[in-house]
Amino acid sequence: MLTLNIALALSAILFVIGVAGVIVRRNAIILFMCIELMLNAVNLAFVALSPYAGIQGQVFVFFVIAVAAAEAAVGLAIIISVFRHAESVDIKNFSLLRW
Amino acid sequence: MLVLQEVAGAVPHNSFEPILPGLIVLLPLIGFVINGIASLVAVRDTSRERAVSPWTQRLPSIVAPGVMLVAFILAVMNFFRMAGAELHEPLVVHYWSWLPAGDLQVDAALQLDPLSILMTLIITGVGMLIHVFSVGYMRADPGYPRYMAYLNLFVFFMLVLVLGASFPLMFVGWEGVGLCSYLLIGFWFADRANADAGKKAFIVNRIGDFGFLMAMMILFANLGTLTFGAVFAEAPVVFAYSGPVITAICLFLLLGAAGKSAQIPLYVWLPDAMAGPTPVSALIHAATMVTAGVYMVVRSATLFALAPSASLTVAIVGTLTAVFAATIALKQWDIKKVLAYSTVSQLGFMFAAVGMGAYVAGVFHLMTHAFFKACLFLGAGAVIHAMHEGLHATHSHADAQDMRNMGGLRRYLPVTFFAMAAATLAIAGIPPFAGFFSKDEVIGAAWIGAGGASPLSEVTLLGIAGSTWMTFIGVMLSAAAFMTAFYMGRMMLYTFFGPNRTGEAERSHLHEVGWSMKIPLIALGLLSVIGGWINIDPHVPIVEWFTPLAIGGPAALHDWLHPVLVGPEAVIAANLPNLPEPHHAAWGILLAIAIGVAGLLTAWLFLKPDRLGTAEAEPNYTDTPGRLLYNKWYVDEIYGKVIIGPFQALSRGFSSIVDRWIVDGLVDGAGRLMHGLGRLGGLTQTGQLNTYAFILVLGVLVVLGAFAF
Amino acid sequence: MGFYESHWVLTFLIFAPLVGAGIALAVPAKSAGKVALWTGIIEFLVSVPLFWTFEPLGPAMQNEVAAAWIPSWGIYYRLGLDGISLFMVLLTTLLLPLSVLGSWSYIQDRRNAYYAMLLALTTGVVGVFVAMDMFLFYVFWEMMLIPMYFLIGVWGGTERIYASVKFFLYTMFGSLLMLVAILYMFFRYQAVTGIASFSYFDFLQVPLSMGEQWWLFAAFAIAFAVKVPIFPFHTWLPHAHVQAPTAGSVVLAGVLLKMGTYGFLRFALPLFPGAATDRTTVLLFMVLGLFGIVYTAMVAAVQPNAKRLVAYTSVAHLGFAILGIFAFNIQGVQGALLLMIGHGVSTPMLFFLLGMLYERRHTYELADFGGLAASMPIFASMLVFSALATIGLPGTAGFSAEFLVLLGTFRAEPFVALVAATGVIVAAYYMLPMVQKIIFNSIDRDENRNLVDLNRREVGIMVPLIIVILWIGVYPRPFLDRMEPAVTRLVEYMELSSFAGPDGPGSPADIAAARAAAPLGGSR
Amino acid sequence: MMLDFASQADYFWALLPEIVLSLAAMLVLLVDVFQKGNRSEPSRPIIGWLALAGVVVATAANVWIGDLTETGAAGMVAVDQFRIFTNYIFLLVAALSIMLSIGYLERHGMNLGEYFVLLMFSTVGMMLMASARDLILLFLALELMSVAIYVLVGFNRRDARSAEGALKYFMLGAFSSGFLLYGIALVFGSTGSTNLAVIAPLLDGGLAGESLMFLIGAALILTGLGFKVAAVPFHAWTPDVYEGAPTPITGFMATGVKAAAFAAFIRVFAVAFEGVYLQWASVIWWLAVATMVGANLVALTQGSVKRMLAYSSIAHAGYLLVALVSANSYGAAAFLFYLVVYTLMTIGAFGMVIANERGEKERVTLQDYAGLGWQQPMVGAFFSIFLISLAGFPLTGGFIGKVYILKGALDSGLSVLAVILVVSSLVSYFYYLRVVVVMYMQPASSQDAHSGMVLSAPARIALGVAAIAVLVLFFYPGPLLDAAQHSVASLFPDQGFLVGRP
Amino acid sequence: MLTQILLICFAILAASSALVMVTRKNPVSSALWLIGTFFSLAAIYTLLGAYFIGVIQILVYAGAIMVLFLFVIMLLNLGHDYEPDIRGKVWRVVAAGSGLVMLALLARILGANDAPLGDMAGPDLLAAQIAEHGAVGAIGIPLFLDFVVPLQVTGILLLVAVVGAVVLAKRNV
Repeated sequence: MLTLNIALALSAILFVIGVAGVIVRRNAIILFMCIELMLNAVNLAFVALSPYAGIQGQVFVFFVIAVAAAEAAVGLAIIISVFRHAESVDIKNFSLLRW
Repeated sequence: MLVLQEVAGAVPHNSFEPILPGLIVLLPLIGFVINGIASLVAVRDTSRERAVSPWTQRLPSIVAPGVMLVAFILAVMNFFRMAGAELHEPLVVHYWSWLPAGDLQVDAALQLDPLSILMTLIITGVGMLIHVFSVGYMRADPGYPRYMAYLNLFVFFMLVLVLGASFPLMFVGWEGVGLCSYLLIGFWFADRANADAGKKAFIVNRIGDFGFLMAMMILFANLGTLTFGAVFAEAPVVFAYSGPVITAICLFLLLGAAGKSAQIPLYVWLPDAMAGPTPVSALIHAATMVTAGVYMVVRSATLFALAPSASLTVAIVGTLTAVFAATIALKQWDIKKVLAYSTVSQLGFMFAAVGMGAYVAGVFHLMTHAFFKACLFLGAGAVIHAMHEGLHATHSHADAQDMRNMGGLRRYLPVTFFAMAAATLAIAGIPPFAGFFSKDEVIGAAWIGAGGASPLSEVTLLGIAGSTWMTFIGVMLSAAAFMTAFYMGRMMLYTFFGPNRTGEAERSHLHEVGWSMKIPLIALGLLSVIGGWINIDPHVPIVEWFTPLAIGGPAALHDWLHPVLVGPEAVIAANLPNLPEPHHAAWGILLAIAIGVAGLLTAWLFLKPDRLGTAEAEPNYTDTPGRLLYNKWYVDEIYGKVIIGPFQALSRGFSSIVDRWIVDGLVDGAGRLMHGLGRLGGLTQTGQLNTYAFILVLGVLVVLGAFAF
Repeated sequence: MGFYESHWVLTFLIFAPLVGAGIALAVPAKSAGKVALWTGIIEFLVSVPLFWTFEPLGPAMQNEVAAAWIPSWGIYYRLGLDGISLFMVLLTTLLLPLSVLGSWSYIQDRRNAYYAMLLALTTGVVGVFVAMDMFLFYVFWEMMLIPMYFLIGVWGGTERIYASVKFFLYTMFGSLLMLVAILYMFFRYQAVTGIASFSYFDFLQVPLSMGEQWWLFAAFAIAFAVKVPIFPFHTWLPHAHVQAPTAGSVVLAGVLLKMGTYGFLRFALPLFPGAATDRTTVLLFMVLGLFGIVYTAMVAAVQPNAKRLVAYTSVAHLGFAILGIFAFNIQGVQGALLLMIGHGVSTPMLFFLLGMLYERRHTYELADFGGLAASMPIFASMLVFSALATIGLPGTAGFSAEFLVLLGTFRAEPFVALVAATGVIVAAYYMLPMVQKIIFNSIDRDENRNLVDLNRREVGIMVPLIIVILWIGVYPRPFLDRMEPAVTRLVEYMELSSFAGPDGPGSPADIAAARAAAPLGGSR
Repeated sequence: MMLDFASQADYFWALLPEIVLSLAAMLVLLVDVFQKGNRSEPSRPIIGWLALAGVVVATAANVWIGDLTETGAAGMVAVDQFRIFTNYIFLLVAALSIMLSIGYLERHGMNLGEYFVLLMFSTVGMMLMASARDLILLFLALELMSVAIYVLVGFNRRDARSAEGALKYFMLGAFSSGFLLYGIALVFGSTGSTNLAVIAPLLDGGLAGESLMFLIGAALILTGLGFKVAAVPFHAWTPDVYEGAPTPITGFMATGVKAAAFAAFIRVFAVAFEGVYLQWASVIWWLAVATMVGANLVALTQGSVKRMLAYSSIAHAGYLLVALVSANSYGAAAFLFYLVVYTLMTIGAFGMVIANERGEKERVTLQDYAGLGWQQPMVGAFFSIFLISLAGFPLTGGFIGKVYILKGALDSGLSVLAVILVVSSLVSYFYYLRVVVVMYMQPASSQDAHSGMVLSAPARIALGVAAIAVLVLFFYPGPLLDAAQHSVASLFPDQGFLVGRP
Repeated sequence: MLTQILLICFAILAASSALVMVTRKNPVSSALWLIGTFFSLAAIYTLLGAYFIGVIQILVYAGAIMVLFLFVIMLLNLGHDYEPDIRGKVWRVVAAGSGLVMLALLARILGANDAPLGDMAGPDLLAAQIAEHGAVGAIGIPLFLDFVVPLQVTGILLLVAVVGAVVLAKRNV
């Protein structure tokens, strides 16, 4: 169980680091990287739990990686698209829409 | 119209068969409708700047007095029928069921009994004379048809008031006459003061009506009925003698009566009501409407007999009013104001009488007062009419009603002078004029009570014994009677004696009024002389000397009204079996005569009409009592400051502060609060991703916390 | 079954205006008024025989129908007519053609839509008065808000938007709470019987604990109190009246406000007799009614705007109606009903007159008038008449009603009646100055000198109202007779069901017993 | 036909509508690509119609699977009436959105076939999400739906606002799916399964209420789904994204995404996690309150009709949350009924926003609507109908829907929540009415302020149908009510319709 | 025991490089540190017995996704002219605070010794499966049998991603 706890603890820590990064960073790309970090944290949880809860955990990780790839493609395309308008990826420049 | 005749008590049967009693009431209403149409047509013509159709002016001259004449004839016929018939119970003529709701059953029904017939006679008789007078007095006025319509309507409501067989129906007339009074006071509405006076009369009357309403509510709640017959039959059974409920009822009735009959504290409207045309003052504000309160107390005599302390209150209120108003009348210059306060004062006499249980005396004084005061008012009208013509000829703006502008008019208006002189002697209580007998009965009742022979003698009010109160009443009424004689003498002196104070040019235009006005004057003057002879009591010392003059037998009015007063007498007999026999003392009568003569003499000796200047020349009163009296004890001002002002300020405060900012403010404030909260909430939408992420995380934390704990 | 024995007459009265509205939208603008007028006349003529075909001593509910609408929820097209709703319906149909006539020259823009709205409004109002299915009732109750909202908001004065939104939201505030209460009742009934039903007659059967009754009564009462309106929920009314076009004010004062008092009589009281007859409730409502009578009357007296003044007087009058209703005796309730009718003709008369004035002078400010009796005598007579009817002069409808209310109230709560009776004083205090400022005094403005007096059409509007006012004032018996059985049933029902049985006042057992002893009618 | 998911082949039948729609989408993609070849030019109109045809065929397939039943072990996808019903909703959403888009895309110069393809794939995602009985499938379907919509939101590449909206939606969407995923992981860890049919019985013992891992997992799933339904406080993205997105997509998101997420909500929480009702109900209770009150309050202050409608859709999520927290068959049926009405009226309302747009410029401030009601009577009337329905006023389906939700809430004893719903919707009347006020009671800026209104024929049809349907659903709601009740019967087999929750 | 020591080492490595990633100003160095985390995670996966996932992690994440990130950073020329993009002190405190609170909440999972709700197979079964089917087969068999539907959905998802990325990112409209 120690292994599991270490892995889960690490998973939580990474997740929280990701969350904190999303709150504190303004660069869209780094923001996105933080989100990727969160997904990895979840993956770690899945893998850590799979010895106890079943092999589906690892299958799930497989899907998550696929989703992450798809999101990366679309997300980076969006960032490029935004960059074309604002010449910047700093989200503080993106507040046309507010209040 | 379907007339269902029913006899209120089963046995024994009345043999009285009335003649078209409904028509008496209906005729003035028909007159109102016809004249009303004429008036609308006339005013419409005027507003379209067309010539006014002549018939609209001619028709009312025939219709208005015509219906009154027919009604009077009918009333007389009924009177004689009743006089010749056996009448054990009041005869009630039912027409239709008016307000049937649950156990409340109020019918549109007329009650014919000696009292109501007597009142009908006075109303239609005096009313007819005044209508005739009005034809001459008002014919030139552009609003003439409207005036006649109102006058007819007034008579209709007045008849409903006296003939109605239940309290609610009486209330219909009660309010109706108030309405007509309002309309007629404000007849010349273009002048703001007149409209204000009408409004004041209506509102003050409404305060009285409130009392009437309350009395009806209490009666109904306790008795389950409001028809006279049932109420007076059951009241002695249901209510304890002198109990709180019946006292409350009677006090509320008193409030109602005080409003209508201009008693303290609600008398203030009547002097202002003189803003109306003078015949109106004669009919409504002297002869009929204002006496409705007296009529009501007499009608409810059974109730008042059950509530002696309330009765005593009525008497005291009347007495105070009599004295108070008389003091004011001493110093007025406006001839109509003098008569107005005189009316208030005389009404006080009537109240004192009916309060003391001297119902017949009250009604008697009511009747004689109707004669002589109507005569005085019509005379004043004739004077004013003449003065107007005089002043009009020179376009003078002097006041046609101010006695200081008159003087010596007996040379120009002899008929008026003699009629008014007769009425003055009557009101001053000089025998054998009408007022002597009635006023004497009133004051006599006080002396009898002071001697302990009145049901009120045993009552204690405010810790003072009833007989003491009665003494007080006697003294005060005597003082009032003295003042009455004095100010009437003053009025006659200043108006008809001394040098004429109108200018030369005006003087040539002063002349006696036409026949249509003269005839009523003469008739009323005559009635002022002989009116008192129908109730000459041969058992009273001194008065007995006049027995030969008696009309309809000795003490005819007493006998006539006796059936109406069986109820209160029974109450008193049941509750105060040991009441001593009333004893009339000769000194009282002598005192009364002496006071009347003294009052007139004082005026004659001390007032110098020769030295009086015109209204412009004569300085205002400078001495404190004079100012105080001339300004009516400043009661209007006090009411304004103490009641009306604060009430209006309160209303304005309610409107502009409470309703606007608190009640509505809360509603709008709720809306604004919502908006504010919304704006505040909208501030979180910074457009910054980090903010949004943070809000989301906060939400996650809250949800996590909620789940994990 | 003849037309007048079946529900078809009610159905016709509900939907004929709607059809008329459709036609009014379709025809050219200049004939929209005619369409509306004819619809109104037909509507009125069709409704008049109800006065005679209604059998006062017949079944409690007449002209009934129950056709499935949403059967799975137990929602039916369920109508019924009794002595209480009969006059409300007649009042509505009477005012419809008159308000069309009153708009004849007043409304110049967008007539199609205007008349369509006016007609649609009538549909909703009639529906409210005859619906015996709570869901149907609620639908009608709400649906009439929309036309009224547009009438005020589109054809109103300068602050029309504020007024219309306030009217709408305020009314909604109350009714939404009522909706929750209705649904709660629905569930309680379902829980007890297993049957889904929105029928009013079924709702009467729901056994409710006192606790439940309190909340539900409060929800219903607020909805109706806003509508009546009872102090302190009245502040929307002056705004709405001042801004509304004449016909809007007429319908608003004439029938919309009556929906509130009607709601009390029909729903809030019989459904929750325990809470309604509780002394606290009774005193609360009576005191609020007194506030209406005295406080709003005082506020009315100092209004500079004639329409605003009359609006406040409505609050004062309906305060009397509230007193009568909560007196729970025959005089009180009959008086309240009579007052609803009387106020439903006298106040519209005032509004018509003020509207006619507005057409000539384009103002409602009292200060702009004065001395009109000289230039507009017929108008002046009418105004005096309507003012007197408003202050309850004997011989007019107002007196018969207020008198009965006062008698009834005194029996229930003497001291309340004492204060209420001062209403007769303050009524004069607010009404007479208004009359004086408009038609008396001297003409001090040249615009007022040459005003044209009322024309035939305008007089024609007045005549039916005058007839009704005098009729009720002089011979109210036909009205009283027709409402008495229904009122008696209601009063008995309230008495029996609030009787303190072993389980305390208003317990389910009492209500059930009352229901058996004094059925409020309705076939299931 | 009886399905047994022991044989994987049966998934083909079970997923027939989704498969049909996916194939149709691919077909549209191919047609578009081959038609254009190498050129850069707008797509032909046929593409839109083709997409619509695809939706219609998928609808037919949905009809066909209507009488399928399953046996044996519970599979990945549910085959029940609830799913059929929600599928209809998604297909309706897709069809209406496509019809509204057909003219819109040309006007805004972004007429690309990919738009319809993505829209259809997104619909597939929604359908799968509503049918998923496995958390893995749920997650993937959610991502499928979302990824397509991220793109669609940013589809108007000439518009910086569109791109900004896409970025915000994407970032926050990915962020929140991280939470969802973490939640799934924890639930999986504590139960050993991701299949809801397997998990549900495990929770009945009462142990689940003490298992922190499970509860935290459930909480995180709740936040993930809460984000998609835009419940306060997970709503912050909604106004910005709805405002930035092309209007037909805004309508699509406001209805489809929300419906899918709610369907998942029902499946996961009301059905599968019913054993821990006490734990999640109070949280959703508060979420519902915050959503209804917060959104309605903020909506009051909006000057842009589009943004106001965005807040309005958040508020409606609050009403639906009430249905969710009722967690009884009434609530679920109310939820389905409300979704249908909500879809019609919301898409209708956004359609009216489209109608008022001209050329490139979006005219969405309130003042742009002044006098509209008189100059364009039909548009005014339709918009009024939709707004009145959104407000939940009688004579429209919105009223029946709201009544239904209230019934569900009262049935579960949630009287206070019902009152809050009612009071907050009172607030909403104000801003819905304000549009009506502006349309009818304020004068237009000029006589021809609204004369150039262009709306494509399909859009007109869509709006007309929606408006009529909204009315019909008031006057004749019976069949749909029955269908909704019938559809949830299998979700709550032990609940009748007449007995409230104790 | 060795496994656990290694595990702790890699865990510290992963966590610290993640922390560094979040705090680097330069996007490129952030990306590189992230790759460091990913590598550490791959090692941890291997230690936990998920060999196939470990490989995939390196191939897809570190190999494909992160390269894409770096590619975009280069494309947008963010490697040089980057501006400091970390928010101010308040935000940092807020982020750290809420992070710590969340960590505290999540950490409750570790402290609580919940009884698992379902039947738990245990590590032995996993090992047996891997032994039977090989590291790829152990995942592949359920992937293509039980999870065929998600697999297909993943396919569609990737298609959507491709279409979407092309639509958004291509230069000409």
